[in-house]
Amino acid sequence: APATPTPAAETKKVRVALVLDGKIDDNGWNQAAYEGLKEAEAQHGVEIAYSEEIPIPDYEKALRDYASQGYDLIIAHSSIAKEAVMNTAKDYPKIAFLWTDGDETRENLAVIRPMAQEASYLAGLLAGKITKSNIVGMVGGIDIPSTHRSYAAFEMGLKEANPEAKLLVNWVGSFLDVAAGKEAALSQIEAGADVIFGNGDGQNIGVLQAAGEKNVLAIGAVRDQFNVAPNVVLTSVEWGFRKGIAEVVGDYVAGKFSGKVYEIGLAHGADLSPYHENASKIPEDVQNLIKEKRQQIIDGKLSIPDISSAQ
Amino acid sequence: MMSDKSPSVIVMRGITKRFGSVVANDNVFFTLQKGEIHGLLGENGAGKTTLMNILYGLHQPDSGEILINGVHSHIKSPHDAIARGIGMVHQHFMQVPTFTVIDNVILGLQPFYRPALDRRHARQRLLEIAHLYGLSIDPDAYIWQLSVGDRQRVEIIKALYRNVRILILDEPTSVLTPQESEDLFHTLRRLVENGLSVVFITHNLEEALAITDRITVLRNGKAMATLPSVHATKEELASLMVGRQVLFDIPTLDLPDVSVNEVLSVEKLSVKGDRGSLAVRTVSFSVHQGEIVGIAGVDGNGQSELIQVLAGLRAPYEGRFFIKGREMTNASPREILQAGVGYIPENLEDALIPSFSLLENAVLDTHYTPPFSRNGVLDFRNIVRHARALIQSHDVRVPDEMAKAAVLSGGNKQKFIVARALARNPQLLIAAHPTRGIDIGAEEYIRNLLLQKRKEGMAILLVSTKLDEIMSLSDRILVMERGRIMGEMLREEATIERIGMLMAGSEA
Amino acid sequence: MLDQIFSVVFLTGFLAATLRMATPILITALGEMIAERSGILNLGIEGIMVLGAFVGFWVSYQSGDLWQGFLWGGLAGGIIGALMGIVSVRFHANQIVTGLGIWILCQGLSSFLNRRIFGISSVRPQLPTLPAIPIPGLSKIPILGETLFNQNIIVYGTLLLIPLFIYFLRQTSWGLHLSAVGENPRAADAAGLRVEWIRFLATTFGGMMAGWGGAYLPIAFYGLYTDDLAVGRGWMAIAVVAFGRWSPLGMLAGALIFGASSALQYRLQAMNFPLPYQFLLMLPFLITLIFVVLFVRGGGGPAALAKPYIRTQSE
Amino acid sequence: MLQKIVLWTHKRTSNWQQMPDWLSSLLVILLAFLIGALFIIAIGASPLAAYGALLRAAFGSVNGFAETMIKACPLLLAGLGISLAYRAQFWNIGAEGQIYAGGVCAAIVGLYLHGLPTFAHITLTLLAGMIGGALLGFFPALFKVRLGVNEMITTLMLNYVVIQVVAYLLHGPLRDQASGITISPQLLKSAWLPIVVERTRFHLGVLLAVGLALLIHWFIYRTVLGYQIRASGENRRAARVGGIRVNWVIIWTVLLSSALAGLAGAVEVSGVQHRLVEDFSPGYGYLAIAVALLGNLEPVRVIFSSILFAALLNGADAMQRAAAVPVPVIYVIEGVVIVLVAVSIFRRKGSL
Ligand SMILES: Nc1ncnc2c1ncn2[C@@H]1O[C@H](COP(=O)(O)OP(=O)(O)OP(=O)(O)O)[C@@H](O)[C@H]1O
Ligand SMILES: Nc1ncnc2c1ncn2[C@@H]1O[C@H](COP(=O)(O)OP(=O)(O)OP(=O)(O)O)[C@@H](O)[C@H]1O
Ligand SMILES: [Mg+2]
Ligand SMILES: [Mg+2]
Repeated sequence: APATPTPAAETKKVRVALVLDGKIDDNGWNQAAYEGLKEAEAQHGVEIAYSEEIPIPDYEKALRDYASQGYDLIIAHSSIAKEAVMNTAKDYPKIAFLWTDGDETRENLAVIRPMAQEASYLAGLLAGKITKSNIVGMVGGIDIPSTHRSYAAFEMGLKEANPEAKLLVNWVGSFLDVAAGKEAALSQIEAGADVIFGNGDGQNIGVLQAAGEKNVLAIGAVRDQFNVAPNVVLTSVEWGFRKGIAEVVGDYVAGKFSGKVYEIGLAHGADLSPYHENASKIPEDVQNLIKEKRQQIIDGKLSIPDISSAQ
Repeated sequence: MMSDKSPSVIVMRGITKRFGSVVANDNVFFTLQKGEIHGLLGENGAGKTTLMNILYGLHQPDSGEILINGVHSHIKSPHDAIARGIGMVHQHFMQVPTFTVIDNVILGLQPFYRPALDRRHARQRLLEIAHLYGLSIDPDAYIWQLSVGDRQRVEIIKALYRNVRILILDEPTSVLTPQESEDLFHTLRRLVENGLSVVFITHNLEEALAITDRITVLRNGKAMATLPSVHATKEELASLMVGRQVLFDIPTLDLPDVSVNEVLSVEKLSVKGDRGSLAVRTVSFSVHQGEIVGIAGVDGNGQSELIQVLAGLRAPYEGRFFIKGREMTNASPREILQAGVGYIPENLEDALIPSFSLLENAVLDTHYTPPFSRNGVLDFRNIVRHARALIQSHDVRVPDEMAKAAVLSGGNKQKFIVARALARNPQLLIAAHPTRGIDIGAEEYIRNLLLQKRKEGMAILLVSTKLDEIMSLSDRILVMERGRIMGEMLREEATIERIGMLMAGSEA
Repeated sequence: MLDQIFSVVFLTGFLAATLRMATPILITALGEMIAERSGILNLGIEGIMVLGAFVGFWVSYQSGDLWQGFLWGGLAGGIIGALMGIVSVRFHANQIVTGLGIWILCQGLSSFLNRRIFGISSVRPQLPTLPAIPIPGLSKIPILGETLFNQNIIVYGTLLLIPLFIYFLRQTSWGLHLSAVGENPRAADAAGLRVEWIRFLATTFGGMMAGWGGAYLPIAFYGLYTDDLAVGRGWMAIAVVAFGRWSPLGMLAGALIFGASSALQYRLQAMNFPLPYQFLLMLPFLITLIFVVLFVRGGGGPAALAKPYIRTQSE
Repeated sequence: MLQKIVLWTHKRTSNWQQMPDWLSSLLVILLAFLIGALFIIAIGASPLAAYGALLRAAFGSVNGFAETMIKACPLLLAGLGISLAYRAQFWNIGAEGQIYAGGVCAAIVGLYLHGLPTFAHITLTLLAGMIGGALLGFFPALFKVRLGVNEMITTLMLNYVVIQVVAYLLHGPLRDQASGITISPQLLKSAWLPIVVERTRFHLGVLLAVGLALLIHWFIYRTVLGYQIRASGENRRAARVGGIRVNWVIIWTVLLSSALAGLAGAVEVSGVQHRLVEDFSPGYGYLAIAVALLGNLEPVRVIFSSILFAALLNGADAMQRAAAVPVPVIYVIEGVVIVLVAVSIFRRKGSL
């Protein structure tokens, strides 16, 4: 389409900017996007810039600032900055925008939808099969669509694998509060949970740490969080922002950008992380089950519903 | 008596201190000799407090020098002053209200490296000092529980406990009853016998003549003269202070105008004090139109609580009171003021907003009524006019009406407050210590004014610790002791002895 | 649900969590109380805790010695406290503004240092934390033993500080001077106390305690540093000081109530308590609020709190 | 040793106290930026580029200035409210919560009151915000006056409570069902504050805030209640002696104060966001405390301090994009500037 922005000439480097409402070292959501940006820089040789900790009232200003500086592709990594993204994209039709986890597109505005429900469902299967106490815990950050999606699919997998299993749910109200994550996980462990799913960002470190200390199996999220507690982390539900962002930037550089929805699912990096040293803790048949279901999803034989709204 | 050969323990030479445009001390020369009581006299705002604050390190002089025992001394802070044996009892006490007497006394004494407190030892020493100088005090009482007289004693004990050799007292007697003043003088005499030197600031000329050895008079920041007390006369001092002749006639009172119009009537009123016990016990009395009723008594015998209730500032425990026949027992201060009452509180701090200009302070109790405001908006034209009138008519010494109340000298604050209360033209005036801290000129003026207002029909309830004031102004005198009215008498029946007996608690 | 609440595991875990969460707040609050008693309101302690947490973690990590880290966390806090002291005491700067500035400054500084030193990596460096030291015999008592007598040494130390502070305030001249300076600096000055110096020291000490309160988090419990490790605990400490009406015992109660209601909140969620989780999250603040309204009345704190003292200026 | 340092600053700074005000303030602010420059150099960026970007972003263009002003707007409104409360010695640190309460109430009216003409709808929306803020301020005021409960704790605790309530509303009742994300639907167009300067976000609320500042200046110094607020704060006992109903005055002051903070939230929602989102106030309520105090609680000066803060925040933010100064360094610079500005403004006079 003619209105689709065209990539700059070969000689000029493509400039990509990223606007974040948190810090690039938050261990989760923002860090994943930042790493995606870095990966794009490495893979596609683009020039990058970023702004951190842009509160919602200032989000539009930051986007416009990059737009007026002539950046080619501007990434808004916040689902609630809707006004800011839509207004700016409208006023700068020649510039490409990417809105991660957004809910609306334009010709020059693409959206990444992380299909975390797929990996989360697999994680739920794993938890259901591996729990001995039949009590499984989920500690979430804030109940926003992306975490909720993950939570709902996890519960679905859990119930499917083990109808007896009970799911304890804690939301700590923050994506950053390590302390709160740890306290919440400890309270679930006291209540008998023997597998804990940490569903969020920075606060997950606390969750996994608690599991590590109490020797309770755990599942991480957003990125591969094995390192936080190598003795207990079986796998992590990766959201694939890192790969997803790099992929969109790659499309742009290749002139293939369009205002579409990028569904980042199992095949695009929104996958379960490797089991690392803990593979031995997962029985062969469980591993096979997961492998099987994973393939079914990739092949389109099994579809996991996206339940992203909180009740 | 002192011989002139006594060595000077303090020499202040050429001291000048300015506050903005005000010259508080102007090239002042002042000496204090060993073993003397040196009176410092002067009108309100003459610079007495400022001069002594400089000696105590609270202010730095703009120019001039200080010699202590012949040695040049730079006194940077009270800490320095204390280290050099100087103690000061301030016009406003320097105490921590939430501490006990002992803790206030030992404050700052213990060396840094020995922090553990030995209160037992301190109590013993405190009681010894108190006994030696005839100062009675409860060491374990909290300061906020004490009467002014008690607090004054605490200040003196504090200084003595620090082994001061030089004691400065800023208007110590303005808050004391004659008996308490007498006790204080005994104490001071004992101090000088022990080789201490005392600076004594007062507005009471008789007192000054009686107790001091020498007197220095300040006027407008300048030292007018220093003279031996034996040779001085009241008239001479007064004219040095004021620059004109002052009359000391007690104005003659016409016969009490026994009006039937009762303005204030108090019925079996009981009030709880801050300590929770009854401070006023079933008190009944009345004040009529054109009558001054004086309440005599040692400070702390329930007078404060009584007038606080009458002003609506404290809830009564039992009993009732009426103003012009209307019950006002639980009325708010506003309602009482609006019923035609003027109020001069016993603490000046309770009557002024320090950071407000005099302009704004002038209407503190009337700003919400016409002509000073209309529909909730202040009318500054009228306020300015009013404030200027107050300042001029009562000779309040300030640069202008825009000056902040905080910078006024103690006496000028008091004059301003009295002026404001009278300007309301109240039908009932509740006046606590109206001439406290005021110089002789202004005192005479205020007393005359009260008498004139009485003649015009104002009812006045006068609380004062000055017996002469009570006796010269009141038509009727009530004596309060431990919350009770011990006796009531007409002016003709009153004698110092009789009142004194009642104040001491024995039925006359 | 009730049987869950009264189970031994629940109670033990609940009480232990209460103490664990109360401790850093209490350490910080005790220091802030000293500063406030001298008349200095330091609103920057939230930031100082963060800095203390970072420095504590960093030094422990470099030296491999948790105690060195703890020490330096406090010292870093003390330096910032001293800065607050100089600015507000010597220059009479408004304490509230200065405190807010220091809060922002310390947040930035910690995050700046963290990135410089540890970079932005997906692997957070971690430390072993202080071990719990069971007190022989006592720690075997059911429920209470596990709670009170099986904690790390900083928790014991903080509890021991309470009687120490009470003694300090009531029975030493230092305590007396401190309160005098905060109640009536003019009187304290007239009594020969060095008002500015005492306030400066008290604020420095307050900063140091806040640094320790912050350092507690990585060293005693989390074993790592993130910029948000301390979130909100400094503000809570300020509230706890007022809650306890500037007295150590009252503050202990305040910190425990907050700790307990936080611990309860997590556990109610873990029982799938039927209430939107946002209402459970606000529970600790709501309970604190209710306690304050019901039980903590009157007493506005030191009379000269947050008021600069200028000798030559009449008030 | 420490004592020596303190004595040293004593000596050094006594000359400094003789300097004219403007000169020393300027020097202090320069010093703050110098300290900031050290950090900028340390991360390998250029201080000149960074500070250039700061100034340009804050004042360098119509749009930049407009952005500065719309940021100043909530700071100014909440700052005015705080000024009033602090004048009465009511230590309100609950402006943040009051902003949120105001935002929620404004959003509800802006979302659900259909069929109103623009003027009426905007007025009602802002009014709702004020009522929301005032409601939240009312209880701490009442508890303080009736029971003597410390207002610092109550207002602070309510901040946390309100923010959770907002989170709950955005997850449940107020959530935009059509959208996959936790935001409310857009307010009806009739509830949007009109844009005053074309092609910027400069909305009417900014002018309203400045006008209110002037009005409040008049109110404090020229009206009976203003007089009573100042008197009650400066000397409670004397105010009572003068017949002022201090408790009554404090309650009204706090209502006004928190209504202004609520208005700040309403203006942010109906002027900038046009919907309710979580975190729509990134701590305006706390910054406004500094704004109010740096303006010495004088409404007209609060205008300037709010613009100063907004410029600093905006400009600092732009340094990220123009000079790649990372956010921690920006915080350091902001913190140093706030502390040193406090020093330069208050060093002569006691504050409050
Ligand atoms: N801190 C200050 N700032 C400004 N002016 C002051 C200050 N202290 C005193 N003054 C002014 O200096 C003058 C002298 O005041 P001072 O208090 O020494 O008088 P005083 O002789 O003690 O009067 P009084 O008998 O009323 O106590 C007065 O005009 C007073 O207004
Ligand atoms: N400070 C004031 N300034 C102006 N008008 C006031 C003031 N206080 C009260 N009013 C007016 O008087 C009316 C009565 O007020 P309110 O009922 O609070 O008085 P109150 O009960 O006597 O107060 P309190 O018992 O606290 O002294 C108010 O509605 C108001 O119109
Ligand atoms: Mg005097
Ligand atoms: Mg009433």
